[in-house]
Amino acid sequence: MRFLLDTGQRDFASALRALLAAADTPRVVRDWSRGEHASGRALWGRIAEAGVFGLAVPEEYGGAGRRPVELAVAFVELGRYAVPGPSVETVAAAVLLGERADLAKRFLPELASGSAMATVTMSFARHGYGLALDGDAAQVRLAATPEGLRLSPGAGAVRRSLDPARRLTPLPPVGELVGAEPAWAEALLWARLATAAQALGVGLALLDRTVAYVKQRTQFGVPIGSFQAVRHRLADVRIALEFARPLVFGAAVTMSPADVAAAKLSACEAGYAAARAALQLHGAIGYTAEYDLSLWLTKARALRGAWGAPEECRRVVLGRP
Amino acid sequence: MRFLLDTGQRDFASALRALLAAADTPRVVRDWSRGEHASGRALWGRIAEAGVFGLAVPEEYGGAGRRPVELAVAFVELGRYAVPGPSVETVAAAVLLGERADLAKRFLPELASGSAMATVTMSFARHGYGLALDGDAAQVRLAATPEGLRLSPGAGAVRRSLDPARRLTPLPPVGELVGAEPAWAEALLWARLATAAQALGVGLALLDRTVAYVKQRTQFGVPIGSFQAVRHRLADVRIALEFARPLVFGAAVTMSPADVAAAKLSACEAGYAAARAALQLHGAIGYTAEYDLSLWLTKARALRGAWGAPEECRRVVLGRP
Amino acid sequence: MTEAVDLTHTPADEEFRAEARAWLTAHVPPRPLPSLETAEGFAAHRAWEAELAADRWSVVSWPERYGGRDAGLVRWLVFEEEYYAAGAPGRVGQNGVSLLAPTLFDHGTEEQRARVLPPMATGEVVWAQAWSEPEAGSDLAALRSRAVRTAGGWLLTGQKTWSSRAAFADRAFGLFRSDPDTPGPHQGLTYLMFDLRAPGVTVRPIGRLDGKPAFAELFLDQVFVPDEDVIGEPGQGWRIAMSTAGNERGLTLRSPGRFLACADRLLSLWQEQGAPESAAAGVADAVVRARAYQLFTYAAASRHLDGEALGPESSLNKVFWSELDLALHETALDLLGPAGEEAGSPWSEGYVFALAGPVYAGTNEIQRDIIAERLLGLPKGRR
Amino acid sequence: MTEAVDLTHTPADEEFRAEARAWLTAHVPPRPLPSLETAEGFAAHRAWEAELAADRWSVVSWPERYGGRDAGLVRWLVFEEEYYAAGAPGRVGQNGVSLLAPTLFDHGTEEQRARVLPPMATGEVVWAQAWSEPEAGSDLAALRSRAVRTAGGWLLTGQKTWSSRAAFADRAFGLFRSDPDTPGPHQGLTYLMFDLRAPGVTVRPIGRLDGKPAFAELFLDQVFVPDEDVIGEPGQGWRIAMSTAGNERGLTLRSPGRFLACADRLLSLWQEQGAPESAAAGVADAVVRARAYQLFTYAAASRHLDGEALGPESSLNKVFWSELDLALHETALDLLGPAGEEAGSPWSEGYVFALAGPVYAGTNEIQRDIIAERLLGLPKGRR
Repeated sequence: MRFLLDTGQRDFASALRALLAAADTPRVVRDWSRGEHASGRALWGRIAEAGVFGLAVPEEYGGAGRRPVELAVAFVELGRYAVPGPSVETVAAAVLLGERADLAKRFLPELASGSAMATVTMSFARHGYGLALDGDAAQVRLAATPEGLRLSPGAGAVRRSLDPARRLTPLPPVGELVGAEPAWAEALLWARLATAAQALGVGLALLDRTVAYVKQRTQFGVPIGSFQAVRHRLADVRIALEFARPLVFGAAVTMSPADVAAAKLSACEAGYAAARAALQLHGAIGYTAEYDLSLWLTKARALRGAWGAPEECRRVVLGRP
Repeated sequence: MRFLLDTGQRDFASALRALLAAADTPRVVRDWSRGEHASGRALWGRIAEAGVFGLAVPEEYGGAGRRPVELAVAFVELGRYAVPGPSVETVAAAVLLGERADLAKRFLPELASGSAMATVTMSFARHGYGLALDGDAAQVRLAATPEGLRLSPGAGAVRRSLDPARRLTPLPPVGELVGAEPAWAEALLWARLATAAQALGVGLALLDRTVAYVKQRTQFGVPIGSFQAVRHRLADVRIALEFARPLVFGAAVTMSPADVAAAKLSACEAGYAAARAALQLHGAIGYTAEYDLSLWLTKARALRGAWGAPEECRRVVLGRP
Repeated sequence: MTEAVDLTHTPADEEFRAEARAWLTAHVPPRPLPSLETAEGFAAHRAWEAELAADRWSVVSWPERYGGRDAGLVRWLVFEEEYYAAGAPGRVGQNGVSLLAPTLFDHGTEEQRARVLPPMATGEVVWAQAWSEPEAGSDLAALRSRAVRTAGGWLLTGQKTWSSRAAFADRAFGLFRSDPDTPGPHQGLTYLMFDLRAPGVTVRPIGRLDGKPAFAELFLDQVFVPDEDVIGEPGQGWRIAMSTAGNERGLTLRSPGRFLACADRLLSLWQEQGAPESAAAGVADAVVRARAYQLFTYAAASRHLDGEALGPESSLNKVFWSELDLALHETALDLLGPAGEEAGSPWSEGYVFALAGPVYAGTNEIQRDIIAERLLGLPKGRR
Repeated sequence: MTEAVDLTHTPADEEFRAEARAWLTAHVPPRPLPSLETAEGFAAHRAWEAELAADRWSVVSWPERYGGRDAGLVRWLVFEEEYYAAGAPGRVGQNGVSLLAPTLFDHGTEEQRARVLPPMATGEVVWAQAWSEPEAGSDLAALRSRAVRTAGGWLLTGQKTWSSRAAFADRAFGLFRSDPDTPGPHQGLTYLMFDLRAPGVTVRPIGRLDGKPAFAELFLDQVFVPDEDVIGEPGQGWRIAMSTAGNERGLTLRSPGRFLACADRLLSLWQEQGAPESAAAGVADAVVRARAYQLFTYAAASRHLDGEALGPESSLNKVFWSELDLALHETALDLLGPAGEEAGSPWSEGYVFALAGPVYAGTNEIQRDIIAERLLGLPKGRR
């Protein structure tokens, strides 16, 4: 038993953090939200170069083998910097495509290298995940259905999300059928883990920004961070995040459905609690789109429902169908 | 529309409050908890004299007619002073017995006058209310079952409740069958309303005591009531109680099952929130049996489950079977 | 007048309800209007106000001479229940009707009322509020924008922010520091109305979370305001505004009808989704809280009709409705699962709106401080 | 030693687990012992400690020479998981083992350890803590009980309260003001051990909510304590106690095994009740939180094994486990419906015990203040 990241994993996180801190991600997010993908694709390439999209891809296809712990490490950082794009979906697609050698050979190298993004819908799971994230930007569009795995030739019109950077697209039920029994449960597990890690990163960023804000914002002649109601609310957010973190990394170690569902539930709850506190303590400025906080606030809400709403995760934890 | 107590109702509340404030109810509660019923019976007589136990009894049997609003007024005060004894159950019994003229004539006058206490179990309702409160003290013991209404000749051994003043007794399944189709649903409604009002009174007392305590208790050189965490927690308790109150009186006006269930749910939640805050803000002294606060603390918990646990009340609100 | 507790309405009030319901059934647009936080939607909502006003339904509680029906508080509550149950549009004139109009009734002149209220009732003039400044959010005493005396009026200079509706509205009202030399920060403030299209006014719309310009920054540079647009005595603005703030947080900012209708829609959504037991608690609690809010308001209205002044209870009210509104919408979004994140639905629009509730009209933290001090009598503390 | 993340245990640790499980299966009493807050139950629990100690299971993490097995933190966690999963009795020696022993390991003399620890391990001597005083609850710096120098030792005078276990225990430890003239309230305190049956000690048991004497008031009148029972330097008690308080709130006060076992029992109760969907959320959340607490502790233990000092994280820990414990029991009581109020069941006993969690060992309010100041770096504020 040694439940700590090793040096390599910590270095990986630091390198990714340095890369993202230098990338002015708020600008990239705003471009992406308008459907201008150039800066997002450039950032995507650099993230791929750091090895992120190879973490669910076997070595023979240009990946690093399936490495859920490193994946969790990476997605915490993607969440922390609000990186836009179908990153979770690209991971899920890599898992789906990796099940068949012909598909793996055809698609995985370009996903691992970052030269292609993928998105995916699933109509297996209880609620169904029927809208593809960023279908207008992804080159690979997969629909996993009971009839099989379909390669969609294009995406429908973009629908807006509460998070402007999440562009939701339906995939029309046409296109090449490339597999009979998609590994949707395995892919869902990876999507859920990546989303949990991302939500944790989003929550950490929201807490950091809010702590910084309440130290400098004064009302009634003192920093609002000296009010006990503010201090205690942020302490509770810190507690929620600190106890979601080991669930996320524990789930990455075991990859058991119950652990992954617990991680998704807790990280999204903690991330959302961070968002609610962040908005309340920033006041009106936190409610504005032009202030960067909004990029994380809206994502915290959207991630709650993505790849496993709270009730669905609780069902898995309790081992129910 | 005039949703305010009238002068008579307000005067009734004040008179009852004066009576109870003078009665040293904590001592009575402690006697009662030990099974020493003399002081409790004396208090019961004075409460009956004030008219409380006639509020579910028709005039021809010595009551004031069925008056749910006045009943709610009275039970708020019984809760506020932690009055022990099967008061809710005596009301429920009066409703059950009132359905048949022979039983009404036989029992209601002594219940209204306070010369007898009643207790009751019901095995109709979903969960079942299988233990009679204070069966060792009550002279009238009713069991409403699908087979009919049974008069129990005695009660089983007392089982302790988390609230020492609530002495729970099984009623053996023997005794005179006095009716075929007990009005258990109607009786449950009255029991639930009375319990809701009682829980509201318990919550109000807990808030009052805690506000007084935090004003005088100092730590770190200041009254703890000046800490914002303390102030806000008590503000939230006040909000919960203030919004439970109109539900209780509204339910008394309409007597609709959904309104009564909503009142029970909210009053018990508010009462319990008051108890949790009271214990936390008193610290260790609040956790001791010898400090009077404990008499209300434990009752707030016990009333949550009595005559309609939260989930059962929610089902009624949603109109589910 | 009988004194007995009574939750039923008089036959006359029920007749009023029936009349309102019939009118709404005939007039409420079959599809939701476009969001009132867009230019197109603003125009559509303004037209709706005119339609309401044409049959005297826009300001039922006002005197008839200003376009109302002299309806008392109870009828106002009845109207609001019917209005939201009918799924009628949001009210673009809310700032003026809920905040400015009560101030004019209490502190304005008859000339001001006759001039300002009728076009407010018809939506011809839509009002923005201009309370906050960059350094004065919860702490209104820190206001710095100035009103300087000039011939026949005042010149306003400074910056206001979070001015709701100001992106598309016509006029605004707010507090300005007219005497910088007074001892306390609450003194020397004057309550003024001004034109958003007057020379010297620059309006910079601000997008809320979903990008819609729900409010604006106002830059004021020597904006002339004639004396006739001062409300009450110059220098007395704080006291006057506090009575408005009381109204804002009080009975008439968020009517129970709104939340009852929302709870009904939540119940329907839950049933459409197959009534999952796992969500039953959230739905039941929302239904119960909406009912509690209705009955609390009925009780407050009854006390008001009995001549009691309504005081710091408005702080209880504010915290309760803002948390209820959020809970209603969060429960709905969770029920929708992955589809909950889609923008533009009534639930996600309502959610974005509800998110602001605990912040504006006095943050809920400030309200809890008020409850602790004024209702519980706890020591003031350094917050 | 490999560095990789690993949640499995080594074969040797698994062997240790198997040995513990086998022993517990053979020895755990088939029925719960009477409550340890009664004279009868206290004696039964003391006998159980002797039984554990006979096979060296009472203090597995201690050095062998004091009765332990030199088990590291990981094996301690493993043992605790097995201990609570087996439904074994509560630990009457907890105060001594979790609070006093770590202090003796860090600050005691070898003579003290050799004298005090072995009878602590066997339950022959059960310890009470004596921290609080009537005017010093959360604010330990306000302590007033005095230790006055005398030949060969000290004379203790004053009053202690909320002394847990003291109704039936043998000895106690606490802080006494030995130098009233020091400038700061944290100075001049001395850490002492004393006999609860010494002349001058009066023990007044205090009943907790259910009336059981879970703690006591101690009245001390010139109670003689020999020099050998002073821990560390006289006057340095505050610093020494803070390191104990760190332990109290840290890893070893509430082991994850306890909450994992409790969550398992809750799951079983829920299933016995027909697995009602309406309670599913509460049960699932409790299960998830128990798992989170386990993994959080594993991570902290790993950092500790890596040589990192554990600091104010213990405040995160304290708030989390105390709220989890309460949530577990409240969920169970609600599941039981009207039967939930019956006293004496493991659930209602556990509930009464859990109620104290957010209060003792530093109230959760104090812990949140510590988190805000030391982990978030927020300004100190006037609380």
